[in-house]
Amino acid sequence: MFGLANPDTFARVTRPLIAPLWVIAAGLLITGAVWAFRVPEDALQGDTVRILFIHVPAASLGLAVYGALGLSCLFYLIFRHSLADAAARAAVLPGAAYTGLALITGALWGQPMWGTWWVWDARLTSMLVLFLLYIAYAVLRGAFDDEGRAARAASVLGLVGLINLPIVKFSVDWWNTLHQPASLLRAGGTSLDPAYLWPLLIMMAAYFALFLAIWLTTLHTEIMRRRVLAMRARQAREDRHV
Amino acid sequence: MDIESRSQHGVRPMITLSLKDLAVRRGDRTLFEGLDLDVAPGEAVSLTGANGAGKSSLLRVVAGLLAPVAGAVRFEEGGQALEPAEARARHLHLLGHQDGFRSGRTAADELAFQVGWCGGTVEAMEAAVRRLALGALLPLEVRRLSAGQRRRLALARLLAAPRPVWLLDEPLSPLDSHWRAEVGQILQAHLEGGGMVLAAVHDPLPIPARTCPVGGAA
Amino acid sequence: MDIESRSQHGVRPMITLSLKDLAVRRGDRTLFEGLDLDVAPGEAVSLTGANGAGKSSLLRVVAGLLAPVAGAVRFEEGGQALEPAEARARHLHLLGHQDGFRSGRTAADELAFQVGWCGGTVEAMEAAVRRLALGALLPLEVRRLSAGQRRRLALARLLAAPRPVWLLDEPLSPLDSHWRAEVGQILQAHLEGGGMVLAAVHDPLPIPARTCPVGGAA
Amino acid sequence: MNGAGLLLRREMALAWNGGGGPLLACGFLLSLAVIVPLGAGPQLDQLANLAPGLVWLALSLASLLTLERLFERDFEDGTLDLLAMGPLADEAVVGVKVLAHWLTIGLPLALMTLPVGISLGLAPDQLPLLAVTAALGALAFSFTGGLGAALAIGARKGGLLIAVIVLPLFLPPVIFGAGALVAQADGRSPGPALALLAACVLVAGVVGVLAGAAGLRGSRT
Amino acid sequence: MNGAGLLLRREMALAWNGGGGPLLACGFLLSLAVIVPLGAGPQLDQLANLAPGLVWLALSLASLLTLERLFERDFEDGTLDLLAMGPLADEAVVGVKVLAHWLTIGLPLALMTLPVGISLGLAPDQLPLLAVTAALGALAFSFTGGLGAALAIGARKGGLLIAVIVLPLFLPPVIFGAGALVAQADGRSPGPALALLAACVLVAGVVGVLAGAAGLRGSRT
Ligand code: HEM
Ligand SMILES: Nc1ncnc2c1ncn2[C@@H]1O[C@H](COP(=O)(O)OP(=O)(O)OP(=O)(O)O)[C@@H](O)[C@H]1O
Ligand SMILES: Nc1ncnc2c1ncn2[C@@H]1O[C@H](COP(=O)(O)OP(=O)(O)OP(=O)(O)O)[C@@H](O)[C@H]1O
Ligand SMILES: [Mg+2]
Ligand SMILES: [Mg+2]
Repeated sequence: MFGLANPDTFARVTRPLIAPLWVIAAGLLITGAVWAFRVPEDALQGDTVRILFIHVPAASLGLAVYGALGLSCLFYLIFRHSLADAAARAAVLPGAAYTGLALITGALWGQPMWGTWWVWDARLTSMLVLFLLYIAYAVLRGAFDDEGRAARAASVLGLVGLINLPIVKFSVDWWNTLHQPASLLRAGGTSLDPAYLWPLLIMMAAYFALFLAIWLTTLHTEIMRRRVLAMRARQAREDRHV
Repeated sequence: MDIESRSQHGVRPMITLSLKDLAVRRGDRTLFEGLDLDVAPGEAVSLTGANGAGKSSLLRVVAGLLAPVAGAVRFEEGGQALEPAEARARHLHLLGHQDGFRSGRTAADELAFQVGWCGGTVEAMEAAVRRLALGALLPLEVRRLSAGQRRRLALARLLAAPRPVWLLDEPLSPLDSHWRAEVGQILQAHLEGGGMVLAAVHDPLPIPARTCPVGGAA
Repeated sequence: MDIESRSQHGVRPMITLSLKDLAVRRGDRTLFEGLDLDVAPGEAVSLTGANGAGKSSLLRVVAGLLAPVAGAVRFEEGGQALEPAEARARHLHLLGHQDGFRSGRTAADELAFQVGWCGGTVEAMEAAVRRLALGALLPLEVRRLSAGQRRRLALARLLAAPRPVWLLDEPLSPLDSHWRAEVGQILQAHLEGGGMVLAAVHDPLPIPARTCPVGGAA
Repeated sequence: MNGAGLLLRREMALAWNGGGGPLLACGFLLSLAVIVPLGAGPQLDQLANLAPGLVWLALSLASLLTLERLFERDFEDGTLDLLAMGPLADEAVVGVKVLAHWLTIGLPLALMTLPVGISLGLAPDQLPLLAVTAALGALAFSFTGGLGAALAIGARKGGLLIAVIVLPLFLPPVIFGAGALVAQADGRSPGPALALLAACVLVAGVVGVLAGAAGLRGSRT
Repeated sequence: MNGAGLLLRREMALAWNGGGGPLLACGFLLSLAVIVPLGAGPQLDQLANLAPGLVWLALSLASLLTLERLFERDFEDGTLDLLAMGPLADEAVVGVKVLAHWLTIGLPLALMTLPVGISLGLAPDQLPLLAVTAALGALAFSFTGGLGAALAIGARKGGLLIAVIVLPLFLPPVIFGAGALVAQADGRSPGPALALLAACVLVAGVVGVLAGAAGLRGSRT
């Protein structure tokens, strides 16, 4: 496990995974999307039920990716390992995109279902907070010209943001809100109709694979960039010595 | 000075300081590497070197305000290593270019805060004010003080809150010849009380001091 | 240097400066009275005096940033008196402790603004950067510069925007010995080009200079 | 006086004599009380629905506006170095500075919400709740603000950065604070919202102090 | 580049990179656009009556908040001395700094009033008038704010002083600016109010620059 903390080992082990991941993500996305269009209309929700297949995986992955970001930050703060910082940074874009997608599709769904785009209840607010936290992390990470300082400050914020995750997750149980309570992942097994469950699970897997593909690709680019910088620095030192 | 009175307004704890194989980096430049230095009670060391060599950075490292990339700073009291945070909070004074005075407040307010913060007593502060002839300046806003007056105000903290290790960044440069001599005497008295002085300088100190060259050229 | 090339990157207008019966007061204290001083092109004057004597204040009076309570500052160009505001805007450089650099901006940005504001050209600025070996420092934020590096950055303005009268407040104190000598040469060249230097100092300037004692003791 | 007392006194003196922050912030709140009803004209009673949200919005902004300088000046003039060499740990330094901010800005602002509430047509029996929640909320704002200001020390675009960091953390107290008032107005118990607000304050306190101290340490480079 | 251009560029760069003032101020305005209608809920049409007053209040506050430091930093770090030794007279220095403030803060804020106006339910045909009056008003605010900031240089309680000096001067533009919108909404001609607003800008410009320069000169002691 800790062998992977070496950037070179990490690059070597994960390199072969990247291309397959992109292919898997694309395949799952297409399968899931086609399937989602062929499920029967819901008795209550009609056609809008199809938003489910975009909304739920986006929301779940938005949360999960922040978890990965927060843990990377923790890892960075403990071990001061720059790979952890890079991992956190690489999670921002997909995470924020998923969260933003969940917010938008949720609002679109809310209009027909609840008669309003938005309410300030616990689930929706905490999800908005999650989105803003992604942005805050990214802005803070870019706000210093000293890399170490930027990484440290941003990691502290990323870690602080972890508090928000259980709030988003359990907001529907702790407070009565307009939002649907958990039906998929809950004590006592799922309560979702299998007709919806399977395409949903496939979409989940697709979003997850897509995230992994983006994450690893970004990390690899970053490792390469650092190698080039290090090489240039070495070159400059040697030039000075001769 | 007998030990009794020294514990009152002098420097009691006999601290030694040792820097081992220190390397300091700023941005992507290593300022210096492999710096070793031991300072015993009663010793003064002048840090010399070109502009940008890393003298001020070294003082910040010793003060624990900047982390070295290699090596360590050790404080010992009676053979026993002190916690760095403890040493910083109780045994060090750092006097840099940025003296922490808020320019819009009066010298009296600022000095009282600094002395109190560093654990000095009101009596010691009054003695320091007399020693450094600051009386007439106390009601002025700090921004109105001349460069030398402001430096004297900053030095008053060191006198009023006795701590053994003084880290000074070009302490004498804005002072006139009279006050250079006076501050020289103050430094001398500090050393005689078992204190230590580590000073980044471009001109020699007016007291006997070892020289420690820092870094290469800028 | 012939007159042609001097007009390009040297000091052209032959300005003389005379202070007549000057009295300066700060707060309710008169710092000095009856100060007379004439400075001709090519002359350097060191202002000496105790801390708080009024050297920095005198420089501000000459720069027109502080009004004297009595007496006058006169600039003459070819026997003709110049408007004080005109002289200030075109013929003077003041380099004080507060150098007008914003600590969070890069040295390059700040220097470019200061030089442009004082009427210097980009080429002259580049020459000044080379002369003062600032190239590697330009991308850094000003707050990261060492004390001596920052002073060199401030001096670059004087080189890049040629003006005859240089008012300097302790210009050499943060510089190392190498740069003290270099800046001495720069001052010398400025004088040879018909410029004038009025410098408040505690240590003698590295160029031949008349001494003008200011005020009494603090 | 001990270190904490000294620092608290200094911070409060600086707040009052330095930037005029408290009065500016209060004036900001008060002007809301004057101008919004003027604009509303005769429909003042409908304004009351807006009142909780408006007051809380104004309160959070007023707190935010005074935060930029919480550490920045100290960083620039070397005070942070001095503070590091004194008796208090970084956590305590952050705590005391935040407390001073609350005492000089938060509490006056909380008081100021009363006239604002009245002029926005809030029912008089809501005012005690408004005062309590505002005081609590301002404390949460000060803590989170301290966190943001400490993390942003020495950064480019300091003020904006603090706003971006702090915005997500400001949302929960605003929601619960306004929520308590709305609940009371609707005849429900404000208790749950109040409890959540208190929880926000607690979490903000712990996290703000710890993360703020980490920010302080990080600024030493 | 000439002196005025240089100074303008520097001021604008500082505004954008230094404090993040513009974005903070715009965010402040925008948050109003988001939160007030949310709070109002279904009574959105009644909100339209409030809209002119609210928008102008927000505009004036957002301008004021960014003014405190217009000269203070320059004073402290010696930039004002440098500025005095350059090609521009004090009046021009004040004028350029105020102009930069308007360009970096006033104009973006004026633009920002459009979404705010829309979300507050202002009629779409009022938007052009809103944009024009807001831009004019922001200019008046910048001038009066510059005056206050210059007079307060180096004074203790600087911010407070500025607010006290400047707040009453902020009122006329607010009244005429909101008045123009109200007049248009009522089917009357906004012309007179607009003319008065323009007069305010002119007076603020002349007085602001002259008194501001006097403030600069006064700071040199
Ligand atoms: C902007 C508004 C909305 C936001 C921010 C939002 C956010 C979320 C979040 C965070 C989850 C949890 C995902 C997880 O636990 O892994 C979720 C799940 C879900 N949302 Fe939404 N949502 C919104 C609107 C809606 C609407 C309008 C509906 C439909 C009426 C809806 C239906 C669902 C469903 C069915 C789930 C899955 C619950 C489960 O099985 O655990 N959401 N949403
Ligand atoms: N973030 C940074 N990136 C790059 N270089 C930096 C950074 N911070 C500081 N430096 C450089 O590190 C060096 C620090 O110098 P320091 O202030 O310790 O020098 P010094 O020996 O005290 O010089 P002086 O005699 O001029 O005071 C300078 O060359 C400075 O430019
Ligand atoms: N508003 C004021 N009220 C009273 N005294 C003042 C005021 N402003 C300045 N002073 C005093 O005027 C004197 C100004 O000194 P100035 O800075 O000119 O001295 P200097 O000769 O440059 O000294 P140094 O060698 O220390 O730089 C100082 O004694 C200062 O305390
Ligand atoms: Mg130094
Ligand atoms: Mg002086």
